[in-house]
Amino acid sequence: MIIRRSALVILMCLEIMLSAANLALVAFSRFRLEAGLPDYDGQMLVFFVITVAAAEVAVGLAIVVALFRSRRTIDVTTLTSMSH
Amino acid sequence: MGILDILIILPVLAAALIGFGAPARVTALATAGVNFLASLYLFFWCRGQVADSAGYFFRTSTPIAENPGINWALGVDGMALVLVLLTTVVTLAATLFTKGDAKHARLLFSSILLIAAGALGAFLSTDIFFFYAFHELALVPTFLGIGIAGHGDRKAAAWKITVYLGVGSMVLLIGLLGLVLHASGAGGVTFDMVELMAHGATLGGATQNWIFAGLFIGFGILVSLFPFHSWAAPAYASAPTPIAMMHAGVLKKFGLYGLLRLAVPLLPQASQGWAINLLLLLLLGNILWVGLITIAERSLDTMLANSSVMHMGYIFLGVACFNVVGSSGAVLLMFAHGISIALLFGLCGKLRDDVGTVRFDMLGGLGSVAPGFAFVFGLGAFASIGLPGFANFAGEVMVFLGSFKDFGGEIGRLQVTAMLAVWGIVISAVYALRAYRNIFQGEVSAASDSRVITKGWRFPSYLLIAALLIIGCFPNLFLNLLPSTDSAVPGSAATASQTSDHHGHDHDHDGH
Amino acid sequence: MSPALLLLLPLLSVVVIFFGTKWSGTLSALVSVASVAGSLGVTLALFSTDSSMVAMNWIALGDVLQVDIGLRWDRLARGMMFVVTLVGTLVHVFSLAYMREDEAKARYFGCLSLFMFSMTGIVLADNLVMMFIFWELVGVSSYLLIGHWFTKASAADAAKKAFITNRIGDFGFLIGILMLFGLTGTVSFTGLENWLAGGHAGASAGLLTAAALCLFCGAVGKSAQAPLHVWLPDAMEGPTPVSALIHAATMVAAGVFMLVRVGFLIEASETAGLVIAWVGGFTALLAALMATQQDDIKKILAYSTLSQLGYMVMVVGLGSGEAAMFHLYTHAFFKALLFLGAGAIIYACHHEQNIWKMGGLKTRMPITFAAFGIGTLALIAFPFTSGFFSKEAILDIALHENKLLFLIAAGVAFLTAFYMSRLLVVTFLGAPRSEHAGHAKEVSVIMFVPLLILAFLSVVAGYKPVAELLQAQLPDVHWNWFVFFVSLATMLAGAGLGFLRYLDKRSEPKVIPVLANKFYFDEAYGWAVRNLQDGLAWVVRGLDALFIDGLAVGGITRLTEGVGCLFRRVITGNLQAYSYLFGVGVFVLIYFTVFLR
Amino acid sequence: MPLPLFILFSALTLGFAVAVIANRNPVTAALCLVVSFVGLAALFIGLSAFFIGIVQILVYAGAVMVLFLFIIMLMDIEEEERKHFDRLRTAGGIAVGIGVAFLIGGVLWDFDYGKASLDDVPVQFEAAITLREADADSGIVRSANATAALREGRLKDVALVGEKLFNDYNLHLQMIAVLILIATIGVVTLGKKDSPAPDSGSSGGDKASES
Amino acid sequence: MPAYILELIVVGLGLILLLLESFLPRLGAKGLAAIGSVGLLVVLFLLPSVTGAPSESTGIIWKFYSADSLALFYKGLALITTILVLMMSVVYVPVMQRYLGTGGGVGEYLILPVFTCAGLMWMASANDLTSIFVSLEVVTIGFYIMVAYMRRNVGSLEAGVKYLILGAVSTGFLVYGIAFLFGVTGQTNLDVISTVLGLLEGQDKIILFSFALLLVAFGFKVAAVPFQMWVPDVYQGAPTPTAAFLSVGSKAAGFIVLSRIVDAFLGDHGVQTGDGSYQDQIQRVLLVVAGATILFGSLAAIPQTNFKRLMAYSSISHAGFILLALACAYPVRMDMASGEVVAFYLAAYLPMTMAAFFVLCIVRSSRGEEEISVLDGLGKRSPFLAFVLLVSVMGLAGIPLTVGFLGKLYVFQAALDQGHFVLLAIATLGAAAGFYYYFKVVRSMYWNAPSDQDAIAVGTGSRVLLALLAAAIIFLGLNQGIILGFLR
Repeated sequence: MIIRRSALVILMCLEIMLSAANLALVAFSRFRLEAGLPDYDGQMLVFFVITVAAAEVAVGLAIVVALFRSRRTIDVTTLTSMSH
Repeated sequence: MGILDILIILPVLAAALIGFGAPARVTALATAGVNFLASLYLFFWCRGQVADSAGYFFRTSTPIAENPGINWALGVDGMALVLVLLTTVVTLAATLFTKGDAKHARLLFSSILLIAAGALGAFLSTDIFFFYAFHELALVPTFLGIGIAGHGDRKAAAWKITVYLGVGSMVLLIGLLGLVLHASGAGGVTFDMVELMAHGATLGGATQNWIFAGLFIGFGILVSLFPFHSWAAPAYASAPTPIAMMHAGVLKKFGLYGLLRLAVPLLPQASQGWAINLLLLLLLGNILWVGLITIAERSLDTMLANSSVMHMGYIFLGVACFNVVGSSGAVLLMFAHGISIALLFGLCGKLRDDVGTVRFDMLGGLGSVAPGFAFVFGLGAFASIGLPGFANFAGEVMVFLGSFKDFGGEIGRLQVTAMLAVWGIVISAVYALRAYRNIFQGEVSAASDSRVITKGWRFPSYLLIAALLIIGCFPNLFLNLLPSTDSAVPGSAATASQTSDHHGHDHDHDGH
Repeated sequence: MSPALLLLLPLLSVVVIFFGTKWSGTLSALVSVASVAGSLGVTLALFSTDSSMVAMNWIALGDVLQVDIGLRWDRLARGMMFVVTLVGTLVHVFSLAYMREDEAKARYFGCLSLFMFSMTGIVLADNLVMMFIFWELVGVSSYLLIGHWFTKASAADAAKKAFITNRIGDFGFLIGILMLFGLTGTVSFTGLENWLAGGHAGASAGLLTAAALCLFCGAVGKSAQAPLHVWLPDAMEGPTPVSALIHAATMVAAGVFMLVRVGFLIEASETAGLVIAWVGGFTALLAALMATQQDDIKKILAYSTLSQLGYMVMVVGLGSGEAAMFHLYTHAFFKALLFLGAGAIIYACHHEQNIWKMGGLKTRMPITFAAFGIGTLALIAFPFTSGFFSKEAILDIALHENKLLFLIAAGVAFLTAFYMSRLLVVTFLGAPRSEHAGHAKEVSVIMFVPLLILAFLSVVAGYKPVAELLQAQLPDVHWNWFVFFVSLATMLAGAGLGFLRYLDKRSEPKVIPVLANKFYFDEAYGWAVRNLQDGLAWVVRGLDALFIDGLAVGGITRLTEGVGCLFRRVITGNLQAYSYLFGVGVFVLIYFTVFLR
Repeated sequence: MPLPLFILFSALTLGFAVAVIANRNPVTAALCLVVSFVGLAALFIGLSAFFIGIVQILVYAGAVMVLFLFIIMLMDIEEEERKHFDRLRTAGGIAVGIGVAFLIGGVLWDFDYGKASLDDVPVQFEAAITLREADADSGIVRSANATAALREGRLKDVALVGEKLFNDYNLHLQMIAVLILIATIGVVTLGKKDSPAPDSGSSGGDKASES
Repeated sequence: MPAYILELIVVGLGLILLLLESFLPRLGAKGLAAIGSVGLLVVLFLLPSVTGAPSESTGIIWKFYSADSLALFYKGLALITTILVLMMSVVYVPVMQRYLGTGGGVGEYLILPVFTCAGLMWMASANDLTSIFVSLEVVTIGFYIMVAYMRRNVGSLEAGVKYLILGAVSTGFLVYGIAFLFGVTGQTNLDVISTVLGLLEGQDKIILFSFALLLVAFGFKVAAVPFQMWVPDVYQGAPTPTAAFLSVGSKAAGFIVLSRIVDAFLGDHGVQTGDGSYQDQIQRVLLVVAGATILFGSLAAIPQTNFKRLMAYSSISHAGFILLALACAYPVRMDMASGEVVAFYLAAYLPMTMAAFFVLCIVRSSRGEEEISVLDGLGKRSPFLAFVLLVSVMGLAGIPLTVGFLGKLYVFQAALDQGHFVLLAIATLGAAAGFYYYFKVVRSMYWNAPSDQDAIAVGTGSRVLLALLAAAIIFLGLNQGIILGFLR
């Protein structure tokens, strides 16, 4: 995420981060038994994470598109119009 | 709505009125006059009263918030009364000195009134919260006044004074908060001074030290104690006349009042140990170091500014004696110095407006051009260097006597400091006379012979000189208001040793 | 008719002049003369009674501090008061004429009355603080009077110099008072005396000497003794009657008066007495030497006053206040006479003060010459004049107490005779050396009447009955042939030598530079003031601006500014830099929380 | 879930995740991401979270990736040219990545969760059933076939998740609904094309690109 | 009636507005804003009458939704902030027009705050990890859009991208933190977690790790030092109402959740006992972050010339002060718990910042750029605006008799109480620096000559609102009983 210059790839990396978190959640929910069954609270959160990630990507792409329209580039390093 | 409330609220209302377009000078004059009369009435009324247990003549208190206990408590005792009189007199003089059609007239008059209100509020309120708040209220118009209506490099000066006093009041806030928190005893956090005074002495040594350090440095900065004095000269040099008069004359006394009222009585152990040596050293710096700087000054206003910083040294000496003679001397000196420095700044302002310059090398021989003006300035100058017959001398001599009171034969640190401080009267004589010589005597210089000093300065100067003379010749008017016995005096060694039973309540164990 | 009236009269006249007759010179002159004459009358009326009362309580701080304006009317005060008021009246009358055409006459007479008020205050004071108050008031009034013609730069500087030197003296005086107050807890003379009598002297001898010396330091400032004498010659800038009143009879004598007032203290510590005596002696010698080479008539008289004062201080140091006071009375008369005479001469020669431009006035101004002659004789202790008796007493005491001082005293007597005769010869005998002197004519009646009265007094004052009348306590000195012989010999030798050397010489035969410009004292002090004080002040101002202003305050602002810019540079606006810093922040935070315990 | 399979799938996920970052062409990056998600879904199923595995593939691999590809096509973004391979930034990035990984490792190193592997956390079907009978009458809606499946020893994941989701977490559903509504409004407004009005600050009034 | 109904009402209001906007185009921005604020006012009045969790709390909902006094207080804050933002947006519309081109979409800009307000209210009462996450996401997504709203203004888009990417990263860390916390305790409800944490021993490392991750997420939200890089750019780029909303709304919400989490972690282990337990470590971390934030915020603000960036840095330094209050968990001598001090400071912070941004809105809409120099000679041009800005700046600087001073007073008192002297020194330095850069604004208003002479038209509505805000700053400053009353 720090390395790449294109906004799109950065969004992809974000997806990876979130899915990694999902994996951890599912793992923990599986390993913890509650009332005999795997603890579904964790999995609830996974659902919400997935929906939120989707929404985030949608909004992200919308912004990237708008950016592309007005700046012709999605290269993150050029976004330095406001400094100091 | 006691007389005390009127004293404070009236100027604020007037300032607001001026803000909204009322004729500036007339309202200001009316308010200052009413305030002056009210303070006189209060003065005579209090002389008839006997002070209640904590030394107050008259106290009102309306609670604002219960925990932490903040209440709009006003109370006046000897010391506060003297300073209230000082404030009202200087305010009246400042209003009279400012011409109605001066540039930024409205701003000047409203800031005079606001500073007066702030000072009165600070002196009268016995609640630390309002004590601090009113002082800040008084500072803001000073900054704006200097910044907008000043002259010379006013921006830089205003800038420096704002940040400097800002930091000073911040440090003071920490000290006050520490004091309130640690000294408010069982009954929950309270800002009320009288109650704090009761519990004050019982604080542990360590806590006392850092609280006293906070207060000492905070008040030191506000009063331009030696290492923190560099803001005073540029500020007063570029301040408009009324603001300089009000700030040097009145606001600077806030720090000393605070020290005498809060720091010394509440923290006897701390103020006896390391603090006293530091205080002595610093006040010597004030008198000798700043004194020498005053001699090297080349223009009247910076010289006056530095001389006011130097005279602070004497008042600190009075505080440092920790006995009734010294502290009453300090109060008297506060009053006297306030009035004399206000008079001199007023005249210096008049000089700057009419003759156009206050630099020594450009002036000369004004005595023959404006004899009356020269005479009054002479009186002011002599008063400020402590000529007997004026209140300054009465204060100074009491401070010196206080520092030598029953010193038991061997010359201690206090006595050595006092001796060096006495050399200050020579230094002040040198710079005052040198100024008088350059401006009024000798052959008439080009700048001063053409212009004639316009009128308008006579009445306020006579008012101030009369005040100085009356108190100079009859200092007892004030002295019998102040606590006269050693034990009652704030912070004297006597209080620390025996229980402060003078306050007459169930203070069971000893404070030492 | 209490002594308080003495204090009130001059104050009244000051107030009347200041408020009322400011605009008319003559009226204010009359008011001030009336007031001084009035106080003379009151002094005479109260001549016999002994009383002390408290006029007003100045500072009352419960039991801790009690300072009040008290009046003590005893033998010493009566004598001094008589001298002050008498000489005061004569000077007032004299200056009526002398200042007739001066434009600021009202202010002049106002200041004169202020001076009389403060002088009376010193004489009547019954405690040290009150004395200090009037001490400073006298300083101020002398400042105003010396600087009367303040448009003249030299007069203004002289006034400033006088006041500051006095102030240095007051510095010592105040410390003395403080020490005494610290020791004894009281400031009034009676209190001090009983404290001393109460046998505490042993306990703090060292401190007592120090206090006495400090008080003496005040006297040095006021009576212009050795180190602080530089202001007196310059004080001649003021009008001559002022010099006569202040720098001959009253103000400079105040120092001696104070020493006598606290005489009991000086006895208590003999080291202090010795120091005082030596300072007195040394001043007398120094002043006499300088007087021999001066050209300005008033400066010569000023130095002679200095040397006579040296005498008085020496005698006080040696322990006998009475001799000092006796000499003070006699000296007041003939010195005032000499000054007024000089004033008349100057007035006649159109404000010419240099003796080498005068000459041959014997014939032109016979009466002044006669009065001046009598004054000179009294000064050089011509036998059976008042000066002779008082100087005799001093020499006698000096002989008993300290041989070396006796020699110095004798030397001074010789020198006094020498320069006075030089003065007399050059001004009055020989041919007039300038046309001013040429057509000088006798002064008006108002001016030479006081001269005559003083002349009469300066002869008569020495004898016992008159002295008794003047309340002077005659020192119990018995006739001593050796002393008589020594003083006679020195007097004749000095006068003769002076007469021979200066008979009709056109200019100073032999100029001794060292003496001419006053042992370079002025230059030394000027250098000291310039370099030490102003230089140090300039350095301190520089340091202050550099360190406190620049370093401390400026430093902090620059530091915060710098850090602010540093932070600002971090935020470049580049997203990747942000995410990088974000990552580093995360790393640091986690590391800190989890691992650093 | 046998160990070799676990290793295969985790290697698959990690490898392709690194591939996403490594290669230049966004299209290939997107495809690698798809493969990584498939690996991840397999891991989920291994953890007997069947429903989530399926959703993972459907939502992530399907919808999100398609969206990415669509956007890439729309803006025909050329390959990121290798102008200058900024050493500092990549080095920094890698360093931070490794650092955080080390930290996580350090933390997890002595984090004994008590349960070595999956099989010592068997799903106790009997306990689950008994519990469900116990509070059967307490008015909580239970899905019938979920209980039936439990009896036969099968974990009917979808029903159980549904039951929990709509029983306990309905507040969050409402929130998620609002969230998605906001997202749609946002995308619509941001995505609006506007006629060629002169926009300030950007590179002049070129006509908007038609899609 | 139960508390969660409030959020539903707000969402309903949002939907109605949406419909109105599409079907009654002539209503225009002013109409929409009017209806919106009226609706929100109604909800505000309903607020006190709402009941918390019923005693028998059978309903499962109360596991996720707490309605204690603190939550209700923050809901009030959120509502007031949104109303003010709506008003501001109305004034800001002409500027928006310039950047939205003919595509329109101004209407939505007024509706989004309503939905975000619902999100904020949910956040205020979220005491369960999942509900925290979801409500946080509702708010952040709302802000992503609002920040990047002016799609034609390059600054706004840029800010949007930055905010989105860094926001997403922080959400990633949030989920990761929640995962670990869930892993350790097995619970998602904060109160249950705090009890479980008390029992666990030996797991300190993992607990601290999860707390660190959560702190990263909320550090970003609240703009604490390691994660405050985005603040200046986003505040400058985003439209002013959004910047105001961000600085007050999201910061307040971030702080309430953070204070809830810190309470959960610290449990009743208030005073720093120094026995090396993880609670001490948490407090130490908070102190360090707070100190760094105050320092950075105040020092970096000194050389600023752009008014919005100045406000950004000042919001960082204020965040530092609040973190300091948070770090002194249970002040002994004060009867106010640290949560209440935080709430009070935020309540004090609200009117001041809002007034400042509002004035900037009005000035900017007539002049264009936002440099401090735009305020030159404001004193002469429109004395009323200048006075309001003076009062708000005095409040921000903490001059006595203003509510800002009281806020700082309590923070100082709490810090003094716990004896954190180093922090006190840093706080004093921060406050003093505050004097400096706030005075710069006053200086430019009153001392510099106005660049152009035209007086600024101030609509009656905004004039009343500004007067109200200024009065609030001073009035609340005089007697703080009011805010405390609400808090109790």
